[in-house]
Amino acid sequence: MTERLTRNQLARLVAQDIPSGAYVNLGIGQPTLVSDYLTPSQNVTLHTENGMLGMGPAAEGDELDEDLINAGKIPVTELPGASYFHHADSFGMMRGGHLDVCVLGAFQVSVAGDLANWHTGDPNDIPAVGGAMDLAIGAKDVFVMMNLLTRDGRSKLVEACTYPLTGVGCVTRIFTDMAVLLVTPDGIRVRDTYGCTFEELLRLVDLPLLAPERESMLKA
Amino acid sequence: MTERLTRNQLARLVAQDIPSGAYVNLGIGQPTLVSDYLTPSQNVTLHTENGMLGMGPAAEGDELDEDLINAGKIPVTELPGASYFHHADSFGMMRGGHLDVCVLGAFQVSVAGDLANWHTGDPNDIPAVGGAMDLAIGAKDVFVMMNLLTRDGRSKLVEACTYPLTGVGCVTRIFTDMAVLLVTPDGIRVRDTYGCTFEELLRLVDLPLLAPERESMLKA
Amino acid sequence: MLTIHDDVDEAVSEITDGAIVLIGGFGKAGQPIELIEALLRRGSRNLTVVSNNAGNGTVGLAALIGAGRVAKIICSFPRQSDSELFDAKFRAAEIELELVPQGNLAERIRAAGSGIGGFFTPTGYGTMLAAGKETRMIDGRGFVLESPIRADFALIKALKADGVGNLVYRKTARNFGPIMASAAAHTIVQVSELVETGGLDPENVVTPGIFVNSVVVVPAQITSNGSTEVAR
Amino acid sequence: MLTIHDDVDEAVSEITDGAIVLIGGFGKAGQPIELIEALLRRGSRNLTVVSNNAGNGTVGLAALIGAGRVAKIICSFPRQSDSELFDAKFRAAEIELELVPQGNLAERIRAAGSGIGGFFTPTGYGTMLAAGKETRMIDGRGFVLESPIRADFALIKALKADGVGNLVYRKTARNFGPIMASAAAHTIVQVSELVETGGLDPENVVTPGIFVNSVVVVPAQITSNGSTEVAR
Repeated sequence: MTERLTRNQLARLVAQDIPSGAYVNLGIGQPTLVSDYLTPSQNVTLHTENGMLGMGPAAEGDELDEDLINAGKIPVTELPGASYFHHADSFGMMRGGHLDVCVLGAFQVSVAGDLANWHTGDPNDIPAVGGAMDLAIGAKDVFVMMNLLTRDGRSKLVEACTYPLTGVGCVTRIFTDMAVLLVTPDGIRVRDTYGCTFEELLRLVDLPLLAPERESMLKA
Repeated sequence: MTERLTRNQLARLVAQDIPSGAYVNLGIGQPTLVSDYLTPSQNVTLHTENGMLGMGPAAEGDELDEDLINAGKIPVTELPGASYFHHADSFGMMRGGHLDVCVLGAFQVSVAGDLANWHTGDPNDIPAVGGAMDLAIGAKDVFVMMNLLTRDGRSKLVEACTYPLTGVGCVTRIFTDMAVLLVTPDGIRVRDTYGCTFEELLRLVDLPLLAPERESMLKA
Repeated sequence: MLTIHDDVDEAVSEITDGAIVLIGGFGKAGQPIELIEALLRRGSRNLTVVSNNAGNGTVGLAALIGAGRVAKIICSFPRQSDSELFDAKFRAAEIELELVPQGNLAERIRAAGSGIGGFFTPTGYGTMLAAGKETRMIDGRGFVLESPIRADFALIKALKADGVGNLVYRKTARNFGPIMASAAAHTIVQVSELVETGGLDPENVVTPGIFVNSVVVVPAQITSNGSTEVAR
Repeated sequence: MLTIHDDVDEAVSEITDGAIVLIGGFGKAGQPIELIEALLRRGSRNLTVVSNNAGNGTVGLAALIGAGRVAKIICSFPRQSDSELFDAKFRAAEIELELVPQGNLAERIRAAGSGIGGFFTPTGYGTMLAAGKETRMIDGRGFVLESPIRADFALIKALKADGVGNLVYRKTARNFGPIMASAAAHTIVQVSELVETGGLDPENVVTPGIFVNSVVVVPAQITSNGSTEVAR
C-alpha cells in the first residue's frame, strides 16, 4: 500500500499530467508549486491573468521589479518569447478557451464537476473573487489540487457544493493527497489511490465512484 | 445673391466647421477632399477605419506602400504621432464615440437626421456597406456632404428616406451646394444658403425648414 | 503547439471541404495571397469564407471565388472596382452573401476569440442589415444583438513571427489579423520573416503565439519604391 | 485635445464630488499612486471607484478609502494581506462593494470604451455573482448578460507619453490602463517620461492619444536592484 501524497508529490503528479506544449495558468497559492515540476522538455508556457504569457520563475535579488508580478502579486521573471497584453485581452484569452490547462485550489468539488473555491459563504468574510470564475470556465481542462478531506475529516468531494459556486460543471480532473479522480460523463472515476484502497476511499467520501480502470500505481 | 458652391468650396466649408484638435474620419470619396482644406493650426488628427490614427496625405512616388492605405484603399502616408491598431480596436474607437466628427456622402437625409448612403435598394445592385453604418452611429458629430438635388431635380433632403437606411437620427449637420443645414431637436434649421434665397430653398425641398438665425453669408 | 511549415501547400493541407475560413486583409493590405492560392491548389470546396472584401483582380481570394470554391462569403464590402470575379458569381447566384457592417464583423470575430456569447451593438439598428435580429433599447438607444463568428481556420499575413508564434504586423496590413488569429481553431500565418524566440520585444508583440498554430515564411521583396511586395 | 499638466494636483482638479473614477493597477503594479494622492488632497467626496483591488497598505487607493472619500467600490479582489483600510470601512458598512469577476470587470470596462451596450459572458453563470442578472443558454452553455461600466474619469499610469498622448506601458503594469483610458470621459495619465511627438514607434503604441485627455510627468527612479520606483 502506498502513502498519502505530500503537497510536493501532488504538484509533481499534476505537472506530469500537463501535455507537452501546453499553455497553462497556475492561479495563485498551492497550484503555483506545479511550476517547480514542469520539465524543459514539456515546453509549457505559463499565463498570468494580469497580462503576460511566458512567465518565468519567481524573481530573486536583482531581478525584483514591481512592474513584473504574477496573479498573486509575487515578483516573477520573463522568459524568451514572452508577451504582455492588457486585461481585456488577457481574460479574453481565458474565456475564449485558449488555455489548455488551469490548476486551481478548491474548498469543494461536486460529482458533477462544480467548483467552489472563492468564498466560504461566512457573512463575516470579505468576499474576493479575482479571476477564479474566469479560469474555472475558461481553460480546456480545469485541474483541481486539494486535500481530499477537511481538517475535521469531511470529504471535499461532495454530492453538491454547500459553499458558493465558482463555476458549474467545469472541473475535469481532481488531484488530492489520497486519490486522483477524473470527471467523466458517467461520473467520477478514480484513477489512482494513495494511502488507501478504493474501498476505503468510497467509505471516506460516501459517494458512488467509478473504480480505477487499471491497477493503482504510485507515480509521484 | 451668392453662387452655388463647387465641390471644393463645399469641402472648405466643412473643414472650417471642424473644431480645433478634433479627431476626424473622412470616410471615402468626396468627403476626403475636406483634408485639403484643414489648416495646420486646426491640429486635426485623421482616423482611417482600417486601423490608423494620424493619417497623412495621399502617398506619391517613393512614398507608395501597399501596407499603408486608407479606407478607400488609396495609398496614404503616416504623420508623427501616428498609431496602428487592429480592426476591433478601430471600430471600437468609432462605436465608443471617441471620434469628434465624421464626414459622409449621402443619397438622402431625412428631417429627423436619418441617413441613407450605402444602398440604392435596386435589386440589381451588389450591396456593400463597409464601415458606413459604424461611422453613422459612432462619431459625436456626423456631417453629410452632398448636392442638395438629384440630377433630375428632386431634393435629397426628405421627409423620410426611401433608400435603405444607414443609421437612424444620426446626422447633425448637412453641407450641400445650395445650403448648410443644422439638424436640431426642433427640426432642420437653415444656416446659410448659396445661389438661392431661403424662400427658394423651401420651394425646392418642399419641407418645413427653420429660417436662418442670422443673415446668410458666403463663407467659402 | 506551433508548427513551422516549409511551404504554403503543407501549411493549408488540413483544410477540408466545408470548412469555415477567416481570411485576413483589407483590400490587398494584409491579404495572405500565397496561402489563399495554396488553398486553391489544394482544391477544398464548399468553403464559407469570412473576409472584409470579396477579392481584388484575379489573385488570392478573387481567384478562390472565381474557381467556385466558396459557397458563402461573410463580408462588409464585396463590391469594388476590381471585384469582377465575385460580381459574376453573385449575379449568377452561385455564391451566398451575408453582408455585415464592418465594425460588427470585426466585433463578432473578436467575440468568438474572447468567448463572448453575443453582444448588443448600436451599429445597424433600424436598418435592413438588422432585419430579423433581436433588438433592445438600452439607455434610450437602439441596439442589435450580434453573435460570434467562430471558424475552423484563419489564414492571415504578418510581418514577423518568432519561434513560439508571436506576431508583429506592418502598418495598416495589421487590420483583421489579430482578431482572426484568436477566433479560429487553427490559425495559419504567412510571414515575411521568422526570427529567433526572444527576437521580438515582449512589449511589442501584437498577436501572442497562443493564437497561432502554423507559420510559413513567404519572403517579401523590397520594390524599387521602397515598399514591400511579397514574392510570387 | 491633450493637456500636459505641470503637477498632479492640477491634473485632478476637475474631479468633483460624486464622480465615477476608474483607477488602474493590479496590486501596486500600474497603480497611479501620485494621482490618487492628489485626488485625496483635492478632497473630492462620495466617489465611486472602479479598480481591481481595494488598495494596499496605507498609500494610494488605500489612503483614499481610509479617508472616507469612496462611497462605493466596484472591484474583483478587495481582500488582500495589506488591505486593512478597506477591510475596516467594509466591516463598518461605510463603503458599498460591488464584487465583479475580474474578466467581467475588464470586459465591462472595454464594452464602455467600445460602445457595446451589453454582452453575454459565461463567467459567473450559476454563481451568486450572477444573482438577479439576465441569463441565456447559447449553444447549450449558460451565459450572463453584463453591462458596460462608463466613468467620468480614469486615473492610470504608463511608462511614456508623446506630445499627442500616445502611451506605452511597462511589463505587467499595463493591466487595466488601456481599457480604462477608453472608458472614461476624461482620462488622466501619470507617466515616467514625456517624449516628443514622433518619439514612439506607431507600431508599438498601446493606447492611442485619442483616449487621453491629461498627462502629467511623475519621474521614476531606478532603485538599487534595477527596478523602477516612482519618486514621491
